[in-house]
Parts: sequence; structure tokens; C-alpha cells
Amino acid sequence: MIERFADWYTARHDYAKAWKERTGGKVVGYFCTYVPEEILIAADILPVRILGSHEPQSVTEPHIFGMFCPFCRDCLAQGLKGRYDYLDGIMIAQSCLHIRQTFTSWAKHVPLDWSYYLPFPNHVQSQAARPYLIKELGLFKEAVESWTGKEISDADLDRGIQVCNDFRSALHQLYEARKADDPPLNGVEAMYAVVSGQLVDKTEHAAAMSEFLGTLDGRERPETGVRLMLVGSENDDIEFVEMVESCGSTVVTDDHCTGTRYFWNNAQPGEDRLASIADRYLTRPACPSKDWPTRSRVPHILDLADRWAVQGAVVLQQKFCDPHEADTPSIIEALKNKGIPSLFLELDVTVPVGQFKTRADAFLEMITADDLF
Amino acid sequence: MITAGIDVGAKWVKVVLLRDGEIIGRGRELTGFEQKESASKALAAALQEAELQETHIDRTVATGAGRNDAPGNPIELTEVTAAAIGAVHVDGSARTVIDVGAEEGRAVRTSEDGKVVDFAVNEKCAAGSGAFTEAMARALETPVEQIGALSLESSQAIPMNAQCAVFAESEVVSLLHAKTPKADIARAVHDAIANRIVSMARKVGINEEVVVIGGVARNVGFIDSVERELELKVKVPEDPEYVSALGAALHAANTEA
Amino acid sequence: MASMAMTKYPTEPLQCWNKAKELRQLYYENYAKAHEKGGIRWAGGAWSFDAVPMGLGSDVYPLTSEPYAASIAFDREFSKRCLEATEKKGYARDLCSYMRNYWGSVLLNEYAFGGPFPKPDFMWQDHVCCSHAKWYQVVRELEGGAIPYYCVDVAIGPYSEVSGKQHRVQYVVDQLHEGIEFLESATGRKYDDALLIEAVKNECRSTSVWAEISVLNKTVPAPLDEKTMYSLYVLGTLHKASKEVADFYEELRDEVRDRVARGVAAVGNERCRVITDTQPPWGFLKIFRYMEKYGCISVGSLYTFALIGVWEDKPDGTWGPRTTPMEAGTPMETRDQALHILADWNLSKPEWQHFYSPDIKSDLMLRIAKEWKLDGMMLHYNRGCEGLSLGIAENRLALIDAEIPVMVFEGNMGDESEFDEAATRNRIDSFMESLGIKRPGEVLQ
Amino acid sequence: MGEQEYWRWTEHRHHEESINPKDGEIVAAGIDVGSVSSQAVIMVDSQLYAFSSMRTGSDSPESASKALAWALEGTDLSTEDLDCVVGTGYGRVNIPFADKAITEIACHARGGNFMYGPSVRTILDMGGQDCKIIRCDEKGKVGAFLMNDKCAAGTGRGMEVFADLLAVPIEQVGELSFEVDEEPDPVSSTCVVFAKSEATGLMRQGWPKSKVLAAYCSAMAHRVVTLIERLGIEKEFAITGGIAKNPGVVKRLEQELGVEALKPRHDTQIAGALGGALFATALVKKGKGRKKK
Repeated sequence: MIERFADWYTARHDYAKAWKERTGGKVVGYFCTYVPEEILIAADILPVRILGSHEPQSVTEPHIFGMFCPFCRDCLAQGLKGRYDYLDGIMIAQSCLHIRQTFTSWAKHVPLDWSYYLPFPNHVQSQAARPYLIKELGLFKEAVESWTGKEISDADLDRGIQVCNDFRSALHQLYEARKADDPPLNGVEAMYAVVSGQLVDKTEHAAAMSEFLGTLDGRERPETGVRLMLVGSENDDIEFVEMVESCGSTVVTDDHCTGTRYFWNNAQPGEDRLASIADRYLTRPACPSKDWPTRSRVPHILDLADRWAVQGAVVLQQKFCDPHEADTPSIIEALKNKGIPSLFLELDVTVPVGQFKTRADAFLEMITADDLF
Repeated sequence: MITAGIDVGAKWVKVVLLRDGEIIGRGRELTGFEQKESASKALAAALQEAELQETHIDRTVATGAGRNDAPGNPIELTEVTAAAIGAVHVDGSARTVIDVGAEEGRAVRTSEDGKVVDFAVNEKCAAGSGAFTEAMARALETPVEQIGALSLESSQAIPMNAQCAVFAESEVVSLLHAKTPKADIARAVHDAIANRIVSMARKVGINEEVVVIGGVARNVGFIDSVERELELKVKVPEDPEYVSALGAALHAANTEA
Repeated sequence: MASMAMTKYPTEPLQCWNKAKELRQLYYENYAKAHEKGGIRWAGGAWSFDAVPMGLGSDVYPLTSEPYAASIAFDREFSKRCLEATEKKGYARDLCSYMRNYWGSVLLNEYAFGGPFPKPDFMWQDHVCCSHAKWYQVVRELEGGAIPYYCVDVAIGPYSEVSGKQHRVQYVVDQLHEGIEFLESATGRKYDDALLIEAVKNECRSTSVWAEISVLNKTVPAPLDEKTMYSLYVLGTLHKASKEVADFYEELRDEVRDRVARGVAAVGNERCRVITDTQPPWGFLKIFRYMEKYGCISVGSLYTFALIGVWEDKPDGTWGPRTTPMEAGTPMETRDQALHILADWNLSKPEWQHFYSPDIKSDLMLRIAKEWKLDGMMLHYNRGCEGLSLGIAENRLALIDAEIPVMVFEGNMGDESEFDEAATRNRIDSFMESLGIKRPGEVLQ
Repeated sequence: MGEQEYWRWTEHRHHEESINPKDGEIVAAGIDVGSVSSQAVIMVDSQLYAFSSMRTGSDSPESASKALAWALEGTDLSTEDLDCVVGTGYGRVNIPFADKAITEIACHARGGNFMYGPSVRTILDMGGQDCKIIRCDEKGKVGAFLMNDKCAAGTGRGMEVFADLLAVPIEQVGELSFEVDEEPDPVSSTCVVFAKSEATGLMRQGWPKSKVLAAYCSAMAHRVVTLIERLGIEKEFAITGGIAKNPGVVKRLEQELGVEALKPRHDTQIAGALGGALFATALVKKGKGRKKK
């Protein structure tokens, strides 16, 4: 059952090509989860989030200065190596500078039919952001319409909103199940489930998910280790989670843009569809690059830790990720004050197992070793 | 006309003597702490081979990190230009020159007449230089001159980021403890440094032919990894460590005084 | 002797050099001593809309963070302590080095100009790069969480697309209105629109005159070298909306005009013109002197021209100072009018455009190469500044495609441990060799 | 690799004649297979009985058994007499005869606690390839820890590289670094490899070895202090691992911290193995040892 999500994760390109074959529709690769997928889906476009492949590579050095995060370089490498040759277009919603370069270099060096830069507001906490974003979503909708030559009706938007909401609600149920004392699935499986949702048709994913949820009770439960949460930047690194769980832990929840930040809240259907979508993205758990002047992430993270009864947090971020680097010390401090120990690690393209395993082992020993004293 | 090219590198001093463009003598000496002395010794060795006295030299050009310590108050030339002139001389088709020494790596794009069109130098990190393989060789307890051949016996690729040499070393140690075959680790090491070097080379652009010079070019494992990463064959001139000294000597012959 | 022999052009020191130094000194004093006179202190960025807080009264003094952090970087010993204080607090070593110097100064409670760090009464920032808004979010925490803070998001896409998309300007204007409400509640003062309008006019004046001064550097020989320009443009980064700075820039412009008229050069042996890119490694400005040995002068950079300068296309197709609303006769009687003009004016700032695409910056650089008659460019891959290093690798490729010789050197504007002086000199040597310029020692022959 | 390797610590072993292991209830061993050296410690009823310290080969199981065999050498004990064996260090995952693997962080904390007494709260262990700052309680249980980031500046390896470069036995590096009239500026490069080329440059300028070592020791001490202060130092402070034997770093470090490190009662290099042996003893008490198997 879970295999389907794992297959989607590993064979993401085959899936997208097959989808295109099957539906004759357009596929748009996107950067950053502030992209309003509702509108793309309303236009019968398959949005796929562009992620890296976790292999060392030598093709991006001429395009992106080495002080920018490994993730943005890994993503660009996929484009330069032609791994996404089936894309009809790419787009980005404005957030951090790092991934923005992946978009601009990709648009410049990988020939494509269509590309779109959505200047998403950063000051999401300001009253001014809403009217601005609604207008931008309107412009974006028009751009999609003129590209596809097909008008996007209110009914289409309602469908887009509905598809995304159902998809997210299903993931919420999955995370609910992870609250159990002995979660029916581990962090690796959960990562497959959530990340694949950013790669495939959401209706299909929601269906597969509800089917999977149905099998959870009867499922043989993996051994439960120390309950951990993962906090930080983009993280789709299966090898990393496998390493952490192999040391005797179970990841039960996360605050990643590849995880909960991506699917946390739904759009509230209303007369003004674009307003509903705008509100959804303005009020979602924020990326640190938009989480100011108030740092709303901290209470949210503490709430997750509390509701999922975590014993420790692994705070990780892409190396050089400035927005996260500006949040990390405050988050670690806040967790500490709640009595939750944390382990900080920097993500690179590959996981230096030797060094990280020792840290992870020691961290878990720290939490559990009491019986030997 | 007799000219001398002296390349005072981080590890070795290399000297080439030319008579009207023909090599008539070469000398090599470990740089050590006494740079001046070593440079003079290397020059003496070259003079001996050419059966000449220092006074016979019409002009000397020095290059390399320690060029200001070269004897005979020479004209100074940077490693970048020396590498370009030398490489294009030994191989007229050279357009991208990769020079990897003990502590520095550089890539140069050249014009057909050996002029520098563009260049990139490995920034403050050992992961892109010979020092990296040396450190790894020690971790592998394999003599550095054997590590190249060893990696050719590898049967699988292990992705490893060339970051801090010491940090990478601990990866090597972990791999050893995990019973990974030494050959595979050796290849991982060469892939890592090749990745670094090729990234730098791509900056200046890969225009065939690609010629690799400098002491590390003798490392067959490194060359193998570079070719795999570049997806094309590269050329390694014989005695690659002398190419920059040769470039300096040629420059001496060509600069109008 | 060599340089004597090469000298072709007359040189002389700048008359208003000392005045620039005084203005800068006074600025940092005024901020520190503001409370003594019952005045107000605020901190923000060099790009902040500094005209807006001026509506709170004539006794409101700013401290802009980037130039302040750069002054810290000049003092290597102090900078080292600042950077370490920040690292010890748990902040990453690869964060913006201005930010790390500034945070360190707060953490150590030491002001670069003597005494304890003068806490601001409120913070007024703007946001276009990832670090801007986070900068003061952290400062507020380091200072105990009580300092009122407002930040204006200006990341609305390239100015070229603004026409027909007025809601993008409106977004900024709406925030500025929101910001004025914030300022009133933060200070308990009544806001004075007349002072705002005055300030906006001064800002338009100073920033357009700075562009005019930069234009004068198209002349061969260049009347100013970039090293000198740093000490002059900085006033704009301190307080572009102040009358003092606007007046000073007009005085400076007149002097530079006179230098041009009399053929006075910044570098007597000028024979190779380049520009740099991004902030320099402040602790190592002597590399510019090293270049001069080759007769190589940096006549500026997009950074020095356009961080403060506001530009436009001129009818003759050249790049020049943007026509001010006063010159254009644009009405500016109400708060809303003033804020619209202020927003639109700032959004046209060239140094903000590359945040959306490296192509925009590449085009500007190529334009500068042509109009400023350059022989090459030196790009500082600046580990200390994500914002200005954004897209720099693509800029490099574009310049090479246009067959402009480019030299790259890696460093950090505010963290000397990431700059290698010897290696950089060596690069300059290689670059000069590739341009066919002989080393100083050989010049006599 | 015929020429002398100055960077290696000399190998040695010792056992306590006064103790008769046969009278002991619990005989437990800890084996620390590090990247450079391996140590084995035998404890009898939580008393240090025997230990060995030797270089690590590229085969960790072999290094582990060698170290253990050497520790047992000349005692009436054989591996069969061990009630429990705990492995630690880089090679911990690969010690076939170990009953449990525990990280060097936990082991150094516990070993440090045994070595320096219950008052120890902050422990610095500078291993070959990483640098750990450990906060522990009066029982030697880890409360928090911090390790160097991907830049290995200020790890033990740096010192070894210097010993080799300057042909000074690692044991003498520290003392030699004090034979200077005045303290030179620290080497500026934080990168181990570039510090090496920087040092070469200084030697070429005619600096004496002692001055170069002084410059490097203080650079290293400074780097470590920054790391320590990130975690925050709580007294008492102690240093384990090879670096503790290098006064060149330790004295400068104490000076900059303004805190004196406790003086060790044992060879600080065995702290990890010692902690392992203590864990092994605890395991036996918990009924997890071999006898109960």
C-alpha cells in the first residue's frame, strides 16, 4: 500500500510522462510551496514540485555562486541534465533568493514553452498583502488562460480548490494516525506519502491515501522508537530520515515545507474564489522568509510538538539557508524551554553518514540512557 | 637565445631551460622550507643537464606561489598565464587547461595562440587540490602514488561531497569501518575532488581539447574520475608537472626586452 | 619611478572631502546623543524609506545598519569580536556579514564610535532580500523584545512591469500608510505631512544628483575612482532624505564637473578602466591601490552608482539621473501623493531590479561597460551578501558572452577571514596579464 | 610509508597489580576504536584494572581485538572472563564481540565523570576528526552536546598535521610551543589544510618551529573556545582525549576561557573506553551482560 507512494517518489518522472501521455495535459514544474496549485489544477495542468536528486554534480557552478543552498543547486542540476525534459512550463512564487536563482537560471538555459514569476508578497502579516495578492492571483490566472487558450471558470476554480482541500485533508488524517503511542507508520513512509503528493495528480493521491488510511488499523506496526519531530527547511531526504530512525527513533511529525507547511491549512470556499485562495496562502504556516515581524512559527512548532507528544526535535536546514538560520536559535531556545531537547544538523546534497550518525546516536542516547545510570 | 622558466610550487620547484624554443635541460627539487635554496638547486640541476652556466641564460621568467624566491631576479609571471602558454605549446589543440597542483587547482580557457581568455582558481579550500588526495591516502593507509591505480579497481561509485578535507577524511574512515572496499573509497575520493575541479572547469567552459597538467595529472584515478565527470576524454602531456615551468621559459623567449 | 614615468593626467585632492567626513561623523554622534536633546532614535536599513520617519519631527535621527556594519568591518579587531559574539549566540557563520557585525555590536553592547550601543526607540526597515526583515526581528529579540518594529516589503517584481500594474506600487504605498500609523503609536507623536513632503523632495534630489555625479565618471580620465566614491556615496546610505546630504551632493557635483572641465584625474596613470560588483571587502580597500600600479582604475560599479542613485533612460539613449517630480512638476501636496512618489521613485532603483532576474543586471552592466568605456570587470563573489551576489554567476556568463574580460574574486565584505589578499593580488596579476598590461616593474622598458 | 610518523601518539598499556580480577564480581570492558588510535579498558567492579592504547588500523574489528588482547596481556584474564563489552568510537558499529555500541559522546561524559569526579559539568573532547563539547550531570549523563560543523577547524587532526609538517613528535608539540619570547598572532586560516600551507610560509620566512606552533596552538585554542562558548561553559571543566596532553592548547584555552581545567588522574586518551567499560558494568547490573545470556 505504502509502496505506491514510494514508487511515485522514486519514479516521479515516469509518472509525469505517463500522465501527460494519458491526459494530453500540460505539466508545470514549480519551485516553492507558495505556488497556488488550485489555479493550475483548475486549468487541468499537473503541477509537479521540482526537487533535487541528492547526487553530487558539477554542472551548476557556472550558474549559481557556491554560497547559495545545496538544494537550489541540486534542483537546477536536474534541469540542466534534462531530467525534467517533459515539462511544458515552470513557475515560482516569490520567497527566498536561493530557489529564485534556480528558476531564473532554469528559464534562461532550459528551453521551455512557458515560465511565470509570481511576485508573492513577503509581508503576509500586513493588511496590505491581501488586496495585492488577490490582484496578483488574477494576473496569474489570466497568464495561465492565455497560455492554455482556455478560460478558467469559477466552476474550474471551485474544482481546483476542492481537489487540493480533499488531498490535504487526507494527509491530515495520516498525520492524526501518527499521534498514536505506536504509530502505524514510520517517518520514512510518511515522507514518501507527503512528498509524492507534490509530484502526482492530487485526486489520485487522495484516493490512494484514503485507501491506505483504511488499511492502517490492520497494519503491522513498525517498532516505535524515541518520538522525534523534524523542524526546518526543505527536506525530502529519505536516506537522512532512514539514518535517524535506524538509530532507534520514530519521526512522528515535522515542520518542513516538504511536509506540514505544504498541506497544513485548507482554502475556505467563498464567493470570491481568488480571495479564498489568497487567504489560504497568507495564513498557512509560514516559511521563515515570510514570517515577520512576528515569528509565528515558534508557537506553531511548540503546538505540533505538544500534540504529537515528541521527545526530541531534529532541527535541520539546508546549508546557507539564511531565512532558517535566522530562526534556528530562537526555535531551539523555545523547544528547550518546553523541555524538548534538539539536535541541529545542516543538510547538504548527500548525508555524511559517519558524522551524522554519531550525532544522532548520541542525541537519542541522551534522551533514553537513564536506565544505565 | 637561452631562456629559463622556474616554477616555484607549493611542493616542488620545477625548472625548464630552452634554447630557441627547444628544451635543453630540466631540474626538479622539493620546495621544503628553504624555498630560495631549493629553487637554486633545481636551476643548477637543469643547467647541469644542459651543460651550461647560469651566465649563459639570456632571460629568466619565474612563476608559481614562491616565484619571488626564484634566483636571477627574473620577470614574474602568474601560474595562470604560464599554464596557458605551456599547455598550448605542448598541445596546440588545448583550449581548456586544468592545472591541479599540491595546494591549488585552476582552470584556464585559452585562445589558439595561448592567450588567457578566462580563468578560475580553486578558492580557499583543499578539497580541490592535491592536498585532498594526500590526506585521503593517509586515511586509507595507502601511499599517495598508489591511490590512483587502486581506485581503478573500484566496482561501485559512492557519492561523497568534497567539502572540508578533514571532514571527508572522517567519511573515509567511516567507510573503512563499514568494510567498504578500499578501491571503492579511493574512487569516491577521486570522484569528489574531480567533481570540485570539473565544477571549476565548467566555469570557464569546456572547449575541447581539455588538457590536464600539474603533478596531480599523474594520478590515473583522478584522471579517470575527471573523464567520467566531464563525459569526455582529456589529454595529459608527458611530465605534466613541468608544463608551467615550460610556459614560463617560453614567455621569457617571447617577451621583448 | 615607474608610476612617475607613466603619469599622464593631473591629479588633485577633492575639496569637499573633509566635509563628507564631518557629515558622517556628525551623523553617528547625532544618533548616539539624540536622547540628550529629547530627540528620537531609530534603526533601519540603508534602503529604508528614511523620508517617512522624518514626518515625526526634525529631531529624529536614524542609524542605518549596512553602513554602520561596514564601519565595524573597517576595525578588524572589533569586527572579529562582533562576529564571534554572534557565532557564540548560535548564529551561522554564513549569514549576512553586515548583520553578524551589527548583531555582535548589540550583543557586546559596544558602539563602533564609542560608548555602549545606543538602543533605537523603534526600528524601520524595508525588505527585498531574505535577510532584511529577519535582521531586525532578531535585533528586537536580542534587545529584549520590546522595541517597536515595522518593515516594508518592496519585493513587487521589476519596475519595468509596474506600468499597468499599479496595485504593485499601491501595495508598497498601503504599507507606508500602515507604517505611519505604526510610527505615531510607537512614538506617541503627531505626524507632520509637510515634513514628509520636504523629505521626499530631498530624497529625490540627493539620489538623482548622485546619479549625475556617477555620469561624470564616464569621462576619460575619470574624475573619481571607486575607492573615493565609497566614502561619498555612503552619505546617501546614511540619510538620503536629509537636506544636508542633498545639498552636499550638489556641492560635490559642481566640484566634480569642474574636475572634468580641467581634465583632473583620480588616477594619474589611468590606462585601464574597470568596474567592480557588489560591496568590496571593506578591510582590504588597498587592493584598489594595488590595481592603480597597473594604471587600472575602477570607475565605479552598479553598486556605487545605483544603490543610492536613481536613474532613467535619457532621450539620447544614454543612462542618466531620473527626472525629479519637482522638475517634472508632479503635484506633491498630500501625504498620499508624497507616499506614491516616494514608493515609485524607490521602486525604480536599479540596484533592486536584479532581485527578479540576473538578465536585468547583466544588461545594466553591459550598458555601463559601453557608456563608461570599460576594458573589463572585476566581480566580487561576496560571501557576505546574498542579496547583491544574487545571480552574479549568470552576470559573469553574460559578460563573457559579450566578450568583456571578467575577473572573479571571492571574499566577504564584512568578514576578513573569508578574504585572501595574496590570492586576490595574484588574480589581479593574472587578469592584467590577460589584458596585456605589463607588471609595474616592466613598464619603463 | 617508511619515514617516521610524528603525528601518532605512542602506544602503551598498563594494568593494576594491586587488583586481583578473579575476586571481582563484574569484569567489564570498553573498547574505543577511534579514527587514529584505539583503546581498551578493563574494569573490575567499576575499578580501573587494565588499559591499552594503540594505533587504529584500517580494519576496525582487528584493531578492537588487538587493543583488547593487549590490555589483557600479562593479566590472568582472557576475553571469556568478560561479562560485558561495550564498543565506542568510529569503529563501534563494527566490533563483532561487543555486546552494545554506545557513542563516544556518552562514553566520554561517563569516562570523564569517573576520571575527574562528579563535579565535572563541561567536557571538551578533541578527537582526530571532530571536536565535542559535552554538558553532563553529576552521574556523567549527557545533558547537551555540540560538535564542530563541517569545517573541521580546531580538531585534533590539525595538531597531527603540524607535528608531521614540523617533524615534532606530537607529545612534544605543546611544550615546544611555549619556547617563544612573545606570543605571535594566531595563524589566520581556520582550515587545517591551509593552516598547514600558512605554517609552511612562516617557516620559509625563517620562523622557528616553536613560534609556528605557538601561532597554531593559539588559533586552535581560540577556535575551540568559540565552540565551547556556544554551548556555554559550566564548571567544573575537564578535557579528555589526546588534546588534553597538549599544554600548548590547554593552557592557552584556559587563559582565554578564564577557567582552569581539572587535572586528570589517568591517561585522558582512555576516557572513551573507560566510559564504555562503565556502561558495560551497568549493563551487567541490569542483567544485560553475558553471564545472564
